[in-house]
Amino acid sequence: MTEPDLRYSEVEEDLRSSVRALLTARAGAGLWRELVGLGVTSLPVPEGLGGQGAGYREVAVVAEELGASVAPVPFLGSAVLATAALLHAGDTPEVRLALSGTPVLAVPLSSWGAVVGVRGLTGSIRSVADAAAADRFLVPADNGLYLVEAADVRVSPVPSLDETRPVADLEFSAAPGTRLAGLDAVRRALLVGAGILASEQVGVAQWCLDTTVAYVRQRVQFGRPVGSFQAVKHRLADLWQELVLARAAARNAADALTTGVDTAVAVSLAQSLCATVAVRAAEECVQLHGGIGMTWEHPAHRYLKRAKANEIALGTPGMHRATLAPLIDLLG
Amino acid sequence: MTEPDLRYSEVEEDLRSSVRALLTARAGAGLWRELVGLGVTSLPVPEGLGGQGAGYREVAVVAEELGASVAPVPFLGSAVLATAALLHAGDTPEVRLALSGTPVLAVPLSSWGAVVGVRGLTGSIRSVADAAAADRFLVPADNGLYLVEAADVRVSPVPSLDETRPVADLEFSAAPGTRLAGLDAVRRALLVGAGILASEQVGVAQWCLDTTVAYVRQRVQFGRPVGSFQAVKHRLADLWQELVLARAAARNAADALTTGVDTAVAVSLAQSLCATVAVRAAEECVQLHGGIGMTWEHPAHRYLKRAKANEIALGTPGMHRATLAPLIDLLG
Amino acid sequence: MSEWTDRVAALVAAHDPATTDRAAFLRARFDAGLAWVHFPEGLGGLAAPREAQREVDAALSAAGAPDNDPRRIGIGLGMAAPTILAHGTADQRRRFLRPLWTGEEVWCQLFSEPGAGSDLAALATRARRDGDDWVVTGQKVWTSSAHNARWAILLGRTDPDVPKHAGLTYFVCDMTAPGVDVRPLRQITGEAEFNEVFLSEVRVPDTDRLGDVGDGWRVARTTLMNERVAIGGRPVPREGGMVGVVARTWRDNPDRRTPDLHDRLVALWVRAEALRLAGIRLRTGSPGPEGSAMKLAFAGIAQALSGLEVELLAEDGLRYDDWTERRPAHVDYLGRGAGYRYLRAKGNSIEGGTSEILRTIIAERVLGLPAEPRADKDLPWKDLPR
Amino acid sequence: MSEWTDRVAALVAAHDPATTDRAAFLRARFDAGLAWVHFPEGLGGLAAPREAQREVDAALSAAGAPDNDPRRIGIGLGMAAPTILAHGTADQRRRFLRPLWTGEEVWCQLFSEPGAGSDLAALATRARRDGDDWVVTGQKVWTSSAHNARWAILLGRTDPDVPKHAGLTYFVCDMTAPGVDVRPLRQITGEAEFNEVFLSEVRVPDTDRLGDVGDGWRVARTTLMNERVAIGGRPVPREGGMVGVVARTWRDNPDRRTPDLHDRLVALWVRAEALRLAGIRLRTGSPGPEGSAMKLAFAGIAQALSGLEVELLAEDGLRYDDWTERRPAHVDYLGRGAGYRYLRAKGNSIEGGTSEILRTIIAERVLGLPAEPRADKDLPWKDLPR
Repeated sequence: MTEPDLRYSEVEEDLRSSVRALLTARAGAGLWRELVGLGVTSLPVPEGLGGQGAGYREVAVVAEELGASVAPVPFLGSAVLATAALLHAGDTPEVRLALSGTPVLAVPLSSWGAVVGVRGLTGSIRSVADAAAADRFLVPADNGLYLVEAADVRVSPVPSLDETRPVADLEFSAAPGTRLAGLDAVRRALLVGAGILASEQVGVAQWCLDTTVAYVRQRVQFGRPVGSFQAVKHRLADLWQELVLARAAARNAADALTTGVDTAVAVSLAQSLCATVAVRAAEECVQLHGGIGMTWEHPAHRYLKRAKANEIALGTPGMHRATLAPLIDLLG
Repeated sequence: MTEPDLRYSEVEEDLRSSVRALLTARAGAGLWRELVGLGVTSLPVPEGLGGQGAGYREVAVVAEELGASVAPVPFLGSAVLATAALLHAGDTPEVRLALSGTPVLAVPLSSWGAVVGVRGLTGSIRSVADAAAADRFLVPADNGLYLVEAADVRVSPVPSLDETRPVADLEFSAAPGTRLAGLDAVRRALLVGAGILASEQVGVAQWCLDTTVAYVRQRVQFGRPVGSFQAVKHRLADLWQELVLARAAARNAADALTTGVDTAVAVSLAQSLCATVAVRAAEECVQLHGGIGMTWEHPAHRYLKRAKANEIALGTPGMHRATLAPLIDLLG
Repeated sequence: MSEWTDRVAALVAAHDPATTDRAAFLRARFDAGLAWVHFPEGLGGLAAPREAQREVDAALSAAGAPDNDPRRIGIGLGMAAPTILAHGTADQRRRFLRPLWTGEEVWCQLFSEPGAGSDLAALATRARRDGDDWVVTGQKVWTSSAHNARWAILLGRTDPDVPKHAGLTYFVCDMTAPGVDVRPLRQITGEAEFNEVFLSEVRVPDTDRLGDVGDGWRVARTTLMNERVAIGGRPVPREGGMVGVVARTWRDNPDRRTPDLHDRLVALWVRAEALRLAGIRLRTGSPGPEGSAMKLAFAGIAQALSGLEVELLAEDGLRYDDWTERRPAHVDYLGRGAGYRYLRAKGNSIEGGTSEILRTIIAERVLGLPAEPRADKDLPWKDLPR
Repeated sequence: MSEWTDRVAALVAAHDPATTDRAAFLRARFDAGLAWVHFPEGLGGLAAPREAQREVDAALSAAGAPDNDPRRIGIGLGMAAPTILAHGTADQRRRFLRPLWTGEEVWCQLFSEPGAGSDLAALATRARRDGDDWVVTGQKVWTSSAHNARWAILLGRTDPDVPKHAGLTYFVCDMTAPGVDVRPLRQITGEAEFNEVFLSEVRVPDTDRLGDVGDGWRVARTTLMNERVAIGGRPVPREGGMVGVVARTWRDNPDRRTPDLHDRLVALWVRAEALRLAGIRLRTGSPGPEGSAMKLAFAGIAQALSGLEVELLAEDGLRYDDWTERRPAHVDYLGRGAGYRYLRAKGNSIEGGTSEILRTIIAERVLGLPAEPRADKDLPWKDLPR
């Protein structure tokens, strides 16, 4: 086995800088349009299909930055999940049409493993991420993946634990749709989504660590910076060490999605680790901020909610360990 | 449900003091005889059978003290496991005979749940605790529990992880034996053993915590007692907190063995917790002693080995959680 | 049967709960010394052993008597009252304790500040003497009930030129006084359980000072000790609290179970039950230092359990019950959803002493480990780094 | 093909490995500058980039050349050599480096003391000047290879009247000198991997001093830096090391598996593989501070895995392979039993920098958190509390 390349390339670092600059300058409604304009929402789409012809390594870098800013954009539901499903479906006019808009994959965000489709495009799907932003849905039905216009779907937003990635319930009553591919396209999308989500989780964790470090450096109690207390230092050192492992695993997943080598192992490996690290980082962030971290005013809670929702999204760490076990010949 | 009495009674504290005094004064070969003479090896045996007519709460206090000194005496194999099996068998001349000596229960020390007997008293049983001290063995065979003279068993001591509680392999070739009871006596013995072992584990953990606290108070590095460093303080505070929970669970198990109320839950609850706390305390003891804790000369390693062997003995914490789940209506 | 049931019978005979106004009944109960029997006579008690209260309460409850809604007035009962009893003048005790106990006057606590959380003694709210009054200016935070409260217990800095613990004085502050501005403080749950309280030149008469000038830290220790005693003090049935909620979610969702969650849930059930058993030891034994272990363990278990519940709920865990900014009278772990429980439990390791502070207390007071070298104890407060 | 294979070919042509005496071949290799190519010419190298070594080693191995058994002389190669190169005189480099590299002279390290572990700079071994010699008295500990060693690198205190870091001097000590007493130190595994070394009035000529008097701490930093670089530096295949051993035990024992152990094993497999991947990032990227994370994570994973293996083995976990007091040349994780692995792995978080020290290093040097207030840096060593 040759060693994977787990560094960030110069191109990837440039991409990170542009995304970060945009995220710093912009917030609110226009952000998604700007990201589309920058091309970062179509990175893995071949140039021939109107995309950037880059790969999942680059998508992962964008996901990291979006995680670090918990940006409320439909990147995961559309640019990751739906795009992966469409690229698997092959080059058809419907696929091209969908890629030109903001399609969203209509599965519960918690999906991993088995996907149960709606029967004859009648029925409901709960807790779909980014649904409110969709112009079209990719809908798993009993015999394949269908393209359905958003206008033909009843979308009911629900209060979401993570308001920066709201979920909604979808209802279909004999909705008109075009079959794009088999359900294997959905499985591929979930695999890609879980692999990319690991990088988002690394971004969330890194923000939490950085923000906490900055806070405890300046917060004084008992006449000393809180960050000079050894118990605090050691906890943050442990967290940083976890993040070193998580980042390696997330980079490895992004690389494996690109090369196709050992992908299933790499993705579940990364999800087993990164989801937990992000939650832990966010929980430490709230705790070590003390009271201020419990307020709505401080941004920490948005990261906590994103991290916790991400822990459920696209398979919990426990589910990914269960997926991994037979792949690495460690049967229960 | 009325609340159990989880304090140490005055009688129990007096018992603790005598055992502790003996353990401090005595070591080596004579210790077991002295313990027998003190009556602490026959506490749960009715006076009519030559015992003290006390209960398992008192046995647990002795186990705590023996744990705190990792005394190399056959208390668990004989005074706990074998005695519990014999008391279950009822009052017969053979039982009286066995109770007058140092009988040992012939099961692998790791046993929990199913007990597979030797067939017709021919075969072998591995990793039996305290076997070298036995004058008679209580041997599970396919149709019941048999009393076998030690002279009729081939006892092969093996190097043991915990040299303070050595294990040995037993071999039987059509050994002569007397049937004492059904195999339910063995199950009862394992239940009692696991419940009492929890108190031993509390004793091990308490010694490790006390010894570590004493060491870090006097060990100076960087011009300060190591115990003044906050990370060390917080870890020891966490360990102490774990020990508070473990002691409550161990006392509850000892009380339940005495009252017969909710015994199976109480025992597996205690074993789920106490085994882990003892290992953690012993590991912290070695770590916070630094280099000296890694030496043969320092006593810490004996506690580490006892704690680790105890984690396997009479069911691992994971096995006890699996036992507990259906009893508390938390099915997997 | 006993002296206590006799006394209750006499009270109920004189003031039939079925026909007596609630406040009037509670005042009568106070005057009969059956409010808190361990308090002195004339102050709602009979100087009796604290244990007798359980029998009194049971008998009153059996007789259909109203209670004083203790959850609504927890700060008054749990913190203000013991402090007033211990450090108040005879006038102050007479004035404050009766309406406090009956619930006619709600109390809140003005201690914590944005810059003084764990390090409470570093607080900056200034109290200047002006004739017979003190003039108080500063910002307090994490004040529950402030919007309903008639009175507050308040710690202020009366002398910035001495070390921090020495320059504090303890006051009772009238929450209706000019200059008191209460603003809701929204939390990560969406609720505003607490308030920020801004004090601008609030005049507090010197007669509302509790204890000596400069002796505020000692008085405050009475308050804080009573805060900590309250935790882990009540008998709880098995599966009481968070573990019961999560166990029910588990039982109700057989299709969502995984081996990973199963082992973790049983392990947490074990810890929760052991904590309950440790609580029994704590209550039946000598009071000892186990109390701080209880709070520390409680926070960790509640946080792990509520986190597990969100994971278990999967697609439902992605949802939240209600983001409305409400002002609840108390924390409603059982009535709200899993997401709320998860978020609210994060406060368990911060409020009432952070888990970090508790670990330090355990290490020093229980284990006898040496304190860290400290530079902030002897410097004048005004010279401390901030 | 390349300059390097040409040089190897020339060496092998002149000294046929099949017929040349091993030591003679190694000396010839050293003289050809192919020992460590990044060292200067004349000292076993050619002042070439360090990366070229891999090609040289591969070509020599292909030609059937003997190696210098680097595991046996690890302390010489990894710690003494870079220090002698950086701080030694021309004479010292010439005298020591050649037999060090060929393995004709084994080295050991006399740094740690019973009273100076993590706080190495507090060491007490005294070195007094006496004419052209230094007279050294003290006790060193955790010295591997001391019983085979010809030389030691030694830190001694030459001035107790200045702060601890300033009073140290670095020496080369002749292990055959009178007054050097090496005693095996038995460990919890039963083995005696290490030694205690008692030094009584050992005379060290001033010509064997490395660096200036009082500059020992700076010289020692070179040694310690090279010790830490060595950890996590080699490429490892998936399931290399402890995780592979435990995974094989798992695969060989299907009847002993439980859901609890399964989930924990997979979780640890994940951590071990992530650590391996982090090692790849570390090696291919800039050297950065990730190295200390590697050692910290390595210790934790090795300890958890070896603990799990003992649990998995159940009745076999209660046994031990061999308690004989042996003096092994190196740690044999793979050849020994599960109990040995469990016990020996406890040392991973102590030796070569405790995990506590590593966390502090990470917190301060990587995260930029403030150091704790310290009183021991500026006091004269003799006045420090002990």
